[in-house]
Amino acid sequence: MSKVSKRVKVMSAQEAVENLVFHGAIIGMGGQNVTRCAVALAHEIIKQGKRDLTLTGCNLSIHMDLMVGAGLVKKCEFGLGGLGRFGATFQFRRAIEERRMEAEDYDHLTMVCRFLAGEMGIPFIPVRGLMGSDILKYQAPSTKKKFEIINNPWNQGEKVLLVPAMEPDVTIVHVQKADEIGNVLIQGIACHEPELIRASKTTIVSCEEIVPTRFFRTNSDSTTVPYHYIDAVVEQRFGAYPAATTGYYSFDADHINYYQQRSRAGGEEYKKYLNEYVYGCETFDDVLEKCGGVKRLNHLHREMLRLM
Amino acid sequence: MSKVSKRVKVMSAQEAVENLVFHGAIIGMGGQNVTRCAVALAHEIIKQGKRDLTLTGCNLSIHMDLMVGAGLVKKCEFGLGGLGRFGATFQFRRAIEERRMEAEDYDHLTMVCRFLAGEMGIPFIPVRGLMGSDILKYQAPSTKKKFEIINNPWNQGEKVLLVPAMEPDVTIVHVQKADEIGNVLIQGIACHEPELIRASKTTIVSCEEIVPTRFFRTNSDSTTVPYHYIDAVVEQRFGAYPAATTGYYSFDADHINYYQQRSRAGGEEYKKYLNEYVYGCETFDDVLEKCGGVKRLNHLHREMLRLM
Amino acid sequence: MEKVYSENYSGDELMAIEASRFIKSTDTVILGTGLPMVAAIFAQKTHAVGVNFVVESGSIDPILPFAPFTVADPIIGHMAVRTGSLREVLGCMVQRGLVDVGFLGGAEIDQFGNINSTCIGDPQSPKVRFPGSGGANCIASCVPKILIITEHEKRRFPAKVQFITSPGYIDGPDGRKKAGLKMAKPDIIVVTDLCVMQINPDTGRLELTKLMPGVTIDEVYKNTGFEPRLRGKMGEVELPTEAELKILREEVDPNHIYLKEFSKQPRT
Amino acid sequence: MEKVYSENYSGDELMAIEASRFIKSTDTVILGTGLPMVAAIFAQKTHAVGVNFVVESGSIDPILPFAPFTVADPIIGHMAVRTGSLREVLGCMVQRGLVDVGFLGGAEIDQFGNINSTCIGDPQSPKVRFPGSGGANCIASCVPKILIITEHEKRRFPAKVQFITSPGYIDGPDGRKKAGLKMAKPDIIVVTDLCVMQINPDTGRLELTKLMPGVTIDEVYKNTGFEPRLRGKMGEVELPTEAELKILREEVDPNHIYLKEFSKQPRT
Repeated sequence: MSKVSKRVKVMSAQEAVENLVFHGAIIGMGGQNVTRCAVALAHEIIKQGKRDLTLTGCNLSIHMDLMVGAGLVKKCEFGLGGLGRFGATFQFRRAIEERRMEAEDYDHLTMVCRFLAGEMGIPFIPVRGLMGSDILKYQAPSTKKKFEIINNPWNQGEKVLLVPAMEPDVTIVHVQKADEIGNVLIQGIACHEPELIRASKTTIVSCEEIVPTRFFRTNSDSTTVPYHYIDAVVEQRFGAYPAATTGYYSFDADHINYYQQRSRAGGEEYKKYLNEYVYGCETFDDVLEKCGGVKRLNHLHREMLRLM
Repeated sequence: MSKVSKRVKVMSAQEAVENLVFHGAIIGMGGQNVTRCAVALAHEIIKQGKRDLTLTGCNLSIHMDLMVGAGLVKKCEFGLGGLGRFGATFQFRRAIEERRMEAEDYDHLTMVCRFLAGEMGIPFIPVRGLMGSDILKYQAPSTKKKFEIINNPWNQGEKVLLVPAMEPDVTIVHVQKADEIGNVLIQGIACHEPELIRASKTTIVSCEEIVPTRFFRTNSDSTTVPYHYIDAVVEQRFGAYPAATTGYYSFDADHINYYQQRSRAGGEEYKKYLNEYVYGCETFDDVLEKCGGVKRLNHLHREMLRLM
Repeated sequence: MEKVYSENYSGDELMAIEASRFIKSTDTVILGTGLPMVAAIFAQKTHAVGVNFVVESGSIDPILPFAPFTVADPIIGHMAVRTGSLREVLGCMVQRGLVDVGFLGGAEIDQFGNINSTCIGDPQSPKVRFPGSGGANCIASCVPKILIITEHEKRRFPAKVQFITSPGYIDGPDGRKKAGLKMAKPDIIVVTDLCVMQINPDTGRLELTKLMPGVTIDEVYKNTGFEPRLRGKMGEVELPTEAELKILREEVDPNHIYLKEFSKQPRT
Repeated sequence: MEKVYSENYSGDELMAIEASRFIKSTDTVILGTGLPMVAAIFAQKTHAVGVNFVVESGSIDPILPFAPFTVADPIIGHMAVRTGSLREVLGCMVQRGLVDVGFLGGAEIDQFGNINSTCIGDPQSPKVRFPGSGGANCIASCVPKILIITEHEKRRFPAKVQFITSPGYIDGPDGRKKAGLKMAKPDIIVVTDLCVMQINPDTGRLELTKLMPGVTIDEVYKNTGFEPRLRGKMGEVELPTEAELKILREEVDPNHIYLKEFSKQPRT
């Protein structure tokens, strides 16, 4: 991973995905549920038709569902796939039920521990979950070795579960602030992303704002991850839409519900959604325009500020 | 460790040490070299004569040396014992050479990984160091099992070193800010302390300032550790003296050199230092007064601000 | 102040209130989406003012003015003492043993308190696929007191779940110990719209401990896929007070995210 | 600009400058206290402006106006892009494989590049106890290029160190691999006041590659406890330029923390 890390990494989503995402890649998924999902970057991966992907993260959400719905995903390795109160991620659910996609279930703690092992450069890590559950009993056909149980060398007779490090090929995350060399600030709940980013071989970050490096150098206690881990910085305001970005805008419940209707209906209905909102939009700004434009975005922005 | 965590924990150093430190305890040592050493708390432990202690941390420094010099320490388990450019920690060095104290050597990475395992509630963790070194060949007589080497279940033939979790009984740290229930802010380099504090069964924190809880609730991305891990909050300005506290005051090179002279001389010379600067001072404010009082402290404060 | 009980409540409302009664003021509680969130915030606003919440997404001791939409809703970090990461909460608190109470839910709950939130049918090509564990397995594995709030339907309470996502007592009193779980004997409490069931650590099975007002033991048995033993003389769940319902409706879930607006239809 | 070489330098000054020449502008370097700090900051102020530093105490890419007192001196966080923790630097960067160059030092260095910074004599009751590893072992284990700056004395260069604190090639070309170290063939470069020695990965031994100006091979051998093989035709370390010395003295270590003030006594 030794790379020339201190250089300007600002580029378009198109360039970033062209340069870094490849067919068959393991994609680390930032974002959870309705917060900071890397939707703009997921759209770009779909438009470029990067296929045979494995998606990994904790709560795989709408950006996962879009990529699954576009037929690009062969496997998910995760803690949970779903949209909480908005219901199931229907593309995900159906792809598993119809055996078009493998699901490798873990839980959130185990996944974040796998990223922790990845970021620390160690091959595996013990975790105190999963024992006695059927999550250990079943594994996806393509998984080589899901876990190992050993005796605790410091307490004979105690069984300890080991899980392997996970180092995604390319991680996509959406954050509040980044600078042009790739320093990253996540505001509010950070979920599994500090570990995920540092565990990944490469990372594309989309951000609400590109700020001067000076911002990080004068707030260095707050920097979430330094530039060494980042390979591309994409400036995309509202890049998590229809999910929320803490401090910037709330999630768009109406659009998520609309997506869920189309996704639940499936078939042509879903294709129409993809055609209209993904393939049919040259840029993510066009998506935002189509979803209600300035008025809608200003509303979501006010909604967020009202909460702060 | 389930404790009633949300309560006012402010007390004097004397109360905190009386309540929480016991003979034979494993003491987690915050601070490193000349930064944020928990000197005021170490003084109090010495004055109360808590004995048969095991000290553990990464860079054990002047506060360790004082406790060793006072004859209270039976073992150190650490990454390094020393004062860098100020020279050896002579009490430490002599106590080992004269076989009055056990030394269990690890390195900084291994120690922080042991605290990481402790804070994560897992019994051990792999680490990619120490292999091939004599640190593995020797262990202190009282150590039961220093490490284990197993085959990597995911890569047969690869040997992986495991080290056991370390959960100190009582950790002492000095920080910039805390509130009355124990939320903690470390400013600047945090060294091994986030992991150390969370790994410890109890923690006493001394701080430069007690701030309202509101401070943490409105800067919640920056909080170093939340109150759940803290058992006592001691307000002590200049509590790291003669070490530095980032943002507050620089280290006092003159006093450290003076200490080193006394310590190197040893015997009566060293006893005189302890009598004058530790046993002979009722409070840590008295120590500060004796070391130059307001003039000296203001100077160190200006020295720090000049650097910022 | 005199308690003025009310009969004008919905099943969901009393479930949330009853669940909240198992939370103590000194507890650290890990929140889950749905009625658990309602129950926990209600507890904090009534009898357990000292309770503090942690949330898997990284929020530690937030002040929640009302029940947020999900555990990853940005409001979940509101006035927290720390907005950190999933590792800090599930790793350094839940796994570390600092959390006292956890909430779980699922598609199936069996007599051993095992929960299925993964799938019905063969996991490789399931008949129905659910979201999966999320933080649930880790909470089930490590937290000493588990609260489950769920509607009481027969298919939700089979003798044995089709997939153990979150272990209860697995297959009996020593099931967890045999499986290698350090937290060998957690308390498990199930609150439904018909009754309250609690695990007996000596048998590893759920027992019927209380009935919801007006519900009979027969009704419970008819709607359960196993036969929970009765624990002592059957008690009845205490009715909510008018003051409690007011707090629940106006402060805890004013936007009716989780609780439908109550209308005085007779409960069916 | 024409290079104007100077002969008015101290041994320490040229050691620092020569070591700095092994640092590239694209490198991430983990700093150590002492001459390593001087060498690294000098590199950044001269030929390697893009180089970035990380420090074990948690500072990532600080802007160091001058050489700080120790790696835990508060100034070490000056204008860093991140002031984090030891775990982030030694765990998530060094152990993770993101650091290109590390500096080490010690009481003894042997022909295999092994370093002793622990003790002389029996570790249980040593004749002399040193500080121990600190971050050194982890750097020696994981970083692909190791720079060592040290005075050249016979007792510092034994054939075999009394205690391997930081492994070089241990006992030969496959020593690291046999011991289980993933980074099996690091580059190790020793800069002394007499010469430069570099590891030959095929033999696992230090070889003499360059001499300091005016020093003979004989002098090196006389002051070394083993006989380093010569690598090709013996080169001479390039003299410092006047401009370099000015930067070193006025910008890198203006307070003479590490370098004594130079006075024009003839070097002995």
